[in-house]
Amino acid sequence: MIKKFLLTAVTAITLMAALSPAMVHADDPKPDPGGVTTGVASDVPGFVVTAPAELSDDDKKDTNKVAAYTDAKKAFDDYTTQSKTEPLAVKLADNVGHNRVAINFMWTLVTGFLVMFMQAGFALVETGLCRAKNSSHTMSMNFMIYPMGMLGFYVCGFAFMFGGLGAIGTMGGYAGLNHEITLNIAGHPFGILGWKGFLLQGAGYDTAAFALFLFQMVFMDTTATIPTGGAAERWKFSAFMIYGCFIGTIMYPVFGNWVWGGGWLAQLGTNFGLGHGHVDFAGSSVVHMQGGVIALIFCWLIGARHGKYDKNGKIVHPIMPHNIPFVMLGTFILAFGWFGFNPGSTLAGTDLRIAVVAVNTMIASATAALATTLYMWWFKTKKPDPSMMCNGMLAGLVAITAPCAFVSAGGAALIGIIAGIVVVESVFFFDRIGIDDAVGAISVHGVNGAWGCLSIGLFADGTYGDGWNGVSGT
Amino acid sequence: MIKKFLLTAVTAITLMAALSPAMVHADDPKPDPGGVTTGVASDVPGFVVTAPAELSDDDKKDTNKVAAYTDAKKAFDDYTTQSKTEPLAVKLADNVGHNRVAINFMWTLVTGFLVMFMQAGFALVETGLCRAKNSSHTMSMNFMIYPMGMLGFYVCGFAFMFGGLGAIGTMGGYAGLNHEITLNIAGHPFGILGWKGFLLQGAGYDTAAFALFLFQMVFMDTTATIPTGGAAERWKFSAFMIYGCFIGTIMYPVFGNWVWGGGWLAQLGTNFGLGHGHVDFAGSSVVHMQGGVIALIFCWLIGARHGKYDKNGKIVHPIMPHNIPFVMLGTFILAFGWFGFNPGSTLAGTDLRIAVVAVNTMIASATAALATTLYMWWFKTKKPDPSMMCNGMLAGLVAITAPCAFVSAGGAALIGIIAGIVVVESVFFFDRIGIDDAVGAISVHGVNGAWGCLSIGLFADGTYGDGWNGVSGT
Amino acid sequence: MIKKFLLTAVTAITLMAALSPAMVHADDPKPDPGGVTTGVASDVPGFVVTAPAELSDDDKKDTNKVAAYTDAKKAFDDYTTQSKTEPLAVKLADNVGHNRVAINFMWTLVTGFLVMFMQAGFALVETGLCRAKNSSHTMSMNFMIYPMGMLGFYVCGFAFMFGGLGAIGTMGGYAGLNHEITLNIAGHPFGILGWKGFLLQGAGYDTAAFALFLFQMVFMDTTATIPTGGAAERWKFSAFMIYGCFIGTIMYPVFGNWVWGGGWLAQLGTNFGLGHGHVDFAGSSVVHMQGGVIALIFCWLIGARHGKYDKNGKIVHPIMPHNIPFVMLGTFILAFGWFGFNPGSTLAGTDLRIAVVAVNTMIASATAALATTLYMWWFKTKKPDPSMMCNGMLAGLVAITAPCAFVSAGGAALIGIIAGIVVVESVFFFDRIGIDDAVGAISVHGVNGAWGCLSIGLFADGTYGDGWNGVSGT
Amino acid sequence: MKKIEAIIKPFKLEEVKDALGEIGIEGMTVTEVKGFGRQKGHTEIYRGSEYTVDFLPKIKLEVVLPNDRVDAASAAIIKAAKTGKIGDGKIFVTTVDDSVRIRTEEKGDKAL
Amino acid sequence: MKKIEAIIKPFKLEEVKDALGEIGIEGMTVTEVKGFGRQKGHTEIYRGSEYTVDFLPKIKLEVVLPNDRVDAASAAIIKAAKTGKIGDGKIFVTTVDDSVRIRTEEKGDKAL
Amino acid sequence: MKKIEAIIKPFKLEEVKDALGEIGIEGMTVTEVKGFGRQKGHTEIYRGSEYTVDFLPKIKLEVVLPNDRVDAASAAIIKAAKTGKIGDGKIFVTTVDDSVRIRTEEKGDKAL
Ligand SMILES: Nc1ncnc2c1ncn2[C@@H]1O[C@H](COP(=O)(O)OP(=O)(O)O)[C@@H](O)[C@H]1O
Ligand SMILES: Nc1ncnc2c1ncn2[C@@H]1O[C@H](COP(=O)(O)OP(=O)(O)O)[C@@H](O)[C@H]1O
Ligand SMILES: Nc1ncnc2c1ncn2[C@@H]1O[C@H](COP(=O)(O)OP(=O)(O)O)[C@@H](O)[C@H]1O
Repeated sequence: MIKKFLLTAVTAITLMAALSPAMVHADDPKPDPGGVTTGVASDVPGFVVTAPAELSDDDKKDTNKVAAYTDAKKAFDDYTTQSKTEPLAVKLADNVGHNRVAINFMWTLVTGFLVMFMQAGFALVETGLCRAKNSSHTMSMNFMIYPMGMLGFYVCGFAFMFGGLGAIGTMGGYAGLNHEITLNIAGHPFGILGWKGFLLQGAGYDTAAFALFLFQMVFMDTTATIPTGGAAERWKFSAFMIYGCFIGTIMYPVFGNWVWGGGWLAQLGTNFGLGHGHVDFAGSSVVHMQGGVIALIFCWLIGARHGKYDKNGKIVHPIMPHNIPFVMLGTFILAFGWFGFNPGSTLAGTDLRIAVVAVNTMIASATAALATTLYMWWFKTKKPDPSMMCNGMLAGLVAITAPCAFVSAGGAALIGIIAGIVVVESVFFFDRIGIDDAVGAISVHGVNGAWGCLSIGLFADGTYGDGWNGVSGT
Repeated sequence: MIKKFLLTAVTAITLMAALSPAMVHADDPKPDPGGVTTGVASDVPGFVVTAPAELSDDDKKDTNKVAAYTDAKKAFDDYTTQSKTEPLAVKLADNVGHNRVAINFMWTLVTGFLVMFMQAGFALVETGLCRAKNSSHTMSMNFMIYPMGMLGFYVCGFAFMFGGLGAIGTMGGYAGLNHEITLNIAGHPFGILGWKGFLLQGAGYDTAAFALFLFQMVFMDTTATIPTGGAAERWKFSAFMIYGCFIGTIMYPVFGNWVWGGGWLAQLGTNFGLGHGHVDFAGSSVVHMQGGVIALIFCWLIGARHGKYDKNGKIVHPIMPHNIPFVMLGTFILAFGWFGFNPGSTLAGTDLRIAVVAVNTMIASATAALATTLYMWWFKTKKPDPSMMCNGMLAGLVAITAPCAFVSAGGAALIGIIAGIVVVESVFFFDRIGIDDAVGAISVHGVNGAWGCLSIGLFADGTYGDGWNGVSGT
Repeated sequence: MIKKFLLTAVTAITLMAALSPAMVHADDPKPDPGGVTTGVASDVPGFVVTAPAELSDDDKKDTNKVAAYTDAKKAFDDYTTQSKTEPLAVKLADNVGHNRVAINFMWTLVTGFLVMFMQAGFALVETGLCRAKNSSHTMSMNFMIYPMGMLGFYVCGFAFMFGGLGAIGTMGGYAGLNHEITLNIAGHPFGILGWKGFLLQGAGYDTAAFALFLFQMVFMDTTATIPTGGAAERWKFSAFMIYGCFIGTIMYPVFGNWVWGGGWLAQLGTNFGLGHGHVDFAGSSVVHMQGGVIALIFCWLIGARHGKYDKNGKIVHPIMPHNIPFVMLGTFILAFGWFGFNPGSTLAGTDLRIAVVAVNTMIASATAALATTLYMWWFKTKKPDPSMMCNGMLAGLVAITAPCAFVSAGGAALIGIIAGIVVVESVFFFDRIGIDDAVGAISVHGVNGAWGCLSIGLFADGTYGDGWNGVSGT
Repeated sequence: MKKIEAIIKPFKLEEVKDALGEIGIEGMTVTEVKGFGRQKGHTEIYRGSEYTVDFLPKIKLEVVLPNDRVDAASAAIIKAAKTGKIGDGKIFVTTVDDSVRIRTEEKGDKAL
Repeated sequence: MKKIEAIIKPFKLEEVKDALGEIGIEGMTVTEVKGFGRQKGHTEIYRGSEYTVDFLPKIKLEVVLPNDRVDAASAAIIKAAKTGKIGDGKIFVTTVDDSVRIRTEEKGDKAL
Repeated sequence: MKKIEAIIKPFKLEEVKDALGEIGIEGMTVTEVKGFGRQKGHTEIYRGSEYTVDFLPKIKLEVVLPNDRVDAASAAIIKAAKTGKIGDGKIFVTTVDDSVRIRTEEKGDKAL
């Protein structure tokens, strides 16, 4: 009983905090909850020319700094005079900027909706691959992880992950989320955790921050859903609810901050000259590898399902899927959602590379599915295996997630083929060593997530990615 | 047999009317079916300065009216001279306006598509919660309500509801739908019914009017589908077809006109100074409460399903759902579609508040689902109940529909929690008093629709909504 | 065994080719893989005035040609001087152009995603209408056709179909795909096949080309999936895989090139003055009729399923659907995807006719579904037949696909009614003559595809379509 | 010992079970079967072609009980299962040589 | 009275029903069962691990009829159900002490 | 010839089949049934209203075998199927007058 009162008390307090309008420090950039001031002339790339920062005394000694300063100054003055003679153009620029930001908002939101729909895909794949008697349990786990993960992310996960993100470039440049806890080790800043925007209040109550919240939240939920597949059919519902509280609050946001929130993994490039640091366009590592690893640990800890292995670890009864149409409908929904997952990660409809990203995602999924089917059919079990076809397509999608914006269609095709073969070997491997993964989550998300990260280095063709993680050059 | 000839005759006449190109009165604004003239410079907010209306003689005596007139006149003259010196800017403004209107069109259409997909969600939830032997019947009812409702709305429903809407602000300002039948009671105009745009002809044959038609039609279909859930498993198909004819033609449009079509409920603010009048951002009252009430009446009239209650009204055999995965897939599709339902109601992709609306919708659905699950688990039946989890999430979505644009994330969370608990109590209440609601439609849509309307007053935080229903101030 | 080595060798070579960065001929327009240079001032309709082409000597004799030239020259000079005085406006125009192209990109991609999702719809409809024992087989066929078709299209299908397309007008005007193999018969050019952009390399590696690839690829997959429905339950999986290799590489692209790729069917208008030549807005003929005819041939060749007909061809056991909810969920997904199919074919979010196209699609699907239901109910079998309701709605959707942009709402309604009745008669007809079509694919897609093409001539109301296939006037 | 095999209409199962409960018979085994008899199936139409549904869902109830209880039991079943419309079903009585309760290995009447 | 219990291959049901119909036997009860016998199951492979499917779907047909009709009925069943391949099934004949038609409470042969 | 009808708990089927296999009994027929006996069902709650689930899933195993094999077979079944908890099930032995193997029309014990 105490457990209940404890929890009702905690909820009451958080809600009090949620409702009280936290104030915004004077010097912080003003958030725009009504969406009225976001999207102005400064969002029009290359239009507004800002005055250059004043040179400090010793800067003045450096001739090329001085030359750069004068050029910038002259450009600024020309712009100011010209904008006086073209008041209508300047007024129009605000609307052009607003249109551009509106396009980026719409792209981020629509792709965010698509990624949210992937929850239904995961639920169907997992339920289809398990036994009928557990279909309610598996569906309910997949159903509840969505609200649980979201609320964890809403209360503190978002603040931890993006508290110190800085300006949200593509959506009006709002820079209110500017507080990152950083350790100084050997003279280099190591970003550990963000610390702003709790309960989406104060600095968090801004349309751009909300759009970012929606997009990043559905990414977090993808990670949260993967382990429910791996460890399906043997997870007590109450234990699952506890897991649900931690994935959204701590587990995902901390690692997420390091890679996407400006944390030390992203700073590797600027700190130690390691190229762009840890590059992950749409989350092979942050989302899928993390989900796969969590699934691995759960499957290992909980152990295999009764009846699958005999005493000495040989598979006696493979546990059969109860509904192949569910599995394939789920995979189609995931492939459909993935069009939101990868292209959406530009957070910008105006970045026309989205077309290349979408096609790369599609091609990799196709070559992976075909590779898995043929590999199983000809080399492994002499028969096409419907469930492996789905695992193959998902493996391709996971693998292309990190490199999708940096590779050409040919690269994407090759990444898919290798992913398709890797997933088959790894499913067999985990089965052999006795780790009972109900849906192949460890192989599809974990192993192929890793392969996705590796493949960036191998296949990036330099047509995109300039200035990634603050390092110029592709 | 006569019934058949009668109906074929009626269809023939309507089709004759549908094909004959109705003429447009000379003084009416010209519709733009080809989408060529919609979206011009005047759609760029704050760019074109129009000449102020000439002052009438007695106006001229009022000094500040005169002052206002002269300022406006001066601004207009400056604009005209300046536009001569900046012809390119003015030419560009047309395109910026067209881009802005295109963004709004795309947002309205894409969100409209998402809301249309909710039909599949409703069908799955209702079929899953009913018995297998009735799955074909329930699915077919949900399937046929979509075309029936649409055709009713196409023939006359749209004209009744939006005949007198006036200018469609966000999509090119087309104001051809300008005929509202108004009663003058005690000096105040009471809008009762629109009377223009029948069969989407004449003034109705305009791209903006078509976009509005699509969006409002899928809203009407949501209302039409709710009663098929409530009164499932005991509704003769032919009787259902008759209901289908009336929901789209009369029942929904009349009430819809009063709230959204500029009818007397919207005019309460301007007429009697009651704030903004009846405010309902995305339709808690218009869509959900109406659907819930119709479901209540049907369940009451038709009575309970055999075997559920014994003579003295005690539940003997609760009728069990036959397919929980269907119910949860359906709920996910509804949550996915709801991202079109609420954010879409801005009819404008350029209104950046859509991000806040989307996140509020998500948060309310999460807190409601969690509140229902924990409330059932700890206080009511000591066990998590999958079907109630879905009802909880849907209750949260319904409740947030009206206040979604006016509240902060904290407010949305609280609205969700209360909705989650209210839905449980009301399901139990209706079961106790003998009204057999197969899917909990009355509790989810009716009761929570009402709660949604109430919550606007309680939680609105004034960051949005200026000038709603023609009343300034938030 | 040789079969395997053969294939692994072929894949290795194609991948080598795919990876090697094909060079682009100097004089060809430069592709823009990074999406940086696409979308500039020239994309703002009516803004940039280009210098007129120099008159050849004999042109100079033609007075009106000379007059036209001087006007164009004057306009060009005015524009050049004016753009010097309005540098900011000109700079802004680049961004306005980029916004416009970004809107078109986003529309093409989002509608492309919706069409991709139709694969799940087809899979569900076909699996639901067949027997449970074949559900895995039917789903797997529908699942694998997506990757197989895509890879065929990627390797050479796209190059054959759009190799000679010329400028992609709405998405930045990239004109790199400019090589069409043309036969000169009786002085008129007959476009037969495109020959550029193999493996999306060289001239193909451009964001606009990739966006076009995605959109056209999912169209091709729709054609590829139709025969798997018609000839379901009797198609050996390996034979199906071979079919999969040819549909994407040869069968679809060749016919597609003739209609949409600038081939001879499209040139009928310019060559022989036959109006606009073969007009097909969204693919009633290219996609659906082709799919239906392939399904007809397969059903005919393979013959009927055992037990359905007795010796003398009378239907003894109609093979019953095993899952009506699947069929209806699939039809809803198809109707949802169709909103991407028709409105998407404008390849331009800025073409506001998309609202009219979407509503026409919806209305036709509604009237068709209703017409089929009532026709079956009253005149044919005296009972509403769930599977025919779905076939009715799909028939309406297929029929409206070609005329959707050229007709008014009334026209769409009528096209739908006729489609609804035609589909019933044709299902009965094919059953009678002994062609066993498992899902009614021949009637829905083949017969109604043809009716869609015919209906353009009958119902086009001239509000749209100026300049189609290079012929002015609607 | 005797075994009563009753073929009844599915919606009657509840009533028959209660009727047997009232005369102290607690154990029975139930199987879903398809019956074919004078109660003809009905013809259905699917997409224009007719087909007959001739096997109707029925429930087979098997109760093993001591000889002296047979008449009481079959009377109870008949009273509960009878609707007077065709297709109410049949009762067959067969002899059981021996019976064993697996849990306790008790034999004969004690095993029921 | 005698009861014939025939275990046959599922796709033979239609033919056996017609064969019995021709010799005037209208009533029968059918159950879906799983058979295990000399016709071995087959091994399947799912994601790389093998498993045997040893229970094969069969149909159990029960017909109660007067003693003099038994031989004719079993001959008809055999003729219709025989494919000559292993797993065709079995026919068992047992004695039925009494039978009652629930609708009319007729007893004995009249009840069939 | 005799027929053993054993009602057992579903998850015991594998063990019982192996046990019979060990004493050379290869052929059997299995049916999914619902049992009702001293092992009471349990009450469930759905959306606040309670209902009892009283029929429990069981498996009915039918083996026809020569008279001299009956005791060995039932002993084997009991040993494999016994859990000691209530609801382990029953074994009923009935006489079979005749049996025929459809494939070869062999009669009597040879047909088993
Ligand atoms: N000879 C029989 N042997 C076994 N079962 C029978 C026999 N005759 C009828 N049945 C079963 O009894 C059910 C009812 O019998 P039927 O002849 O249709 O109605 P009634 O017994 O009321 O005349 C049938 O559906 C069938 O399952
Ligand atoms: N001893 C038995 N008791 C009951 N059913 C049996 C017995 N032997 C076989 N059967 C049933 O008969 C079916 C066919 O028998 P099987 O031995 O496989 O082939 P055949 O009878 O042609 O040799 C089995 O699948 C099983 O259902
Ligand atoms: N008299 C009976 N006739 C037929 N089947 C019976 C009879 N009694 C019990 N059974 C079957 O045996 C199963 C177990 O019997 P039950 O009384 O529950 O436990 P136990 O036999 O261990 O006391 C029941 O579920 C039912 O299927």
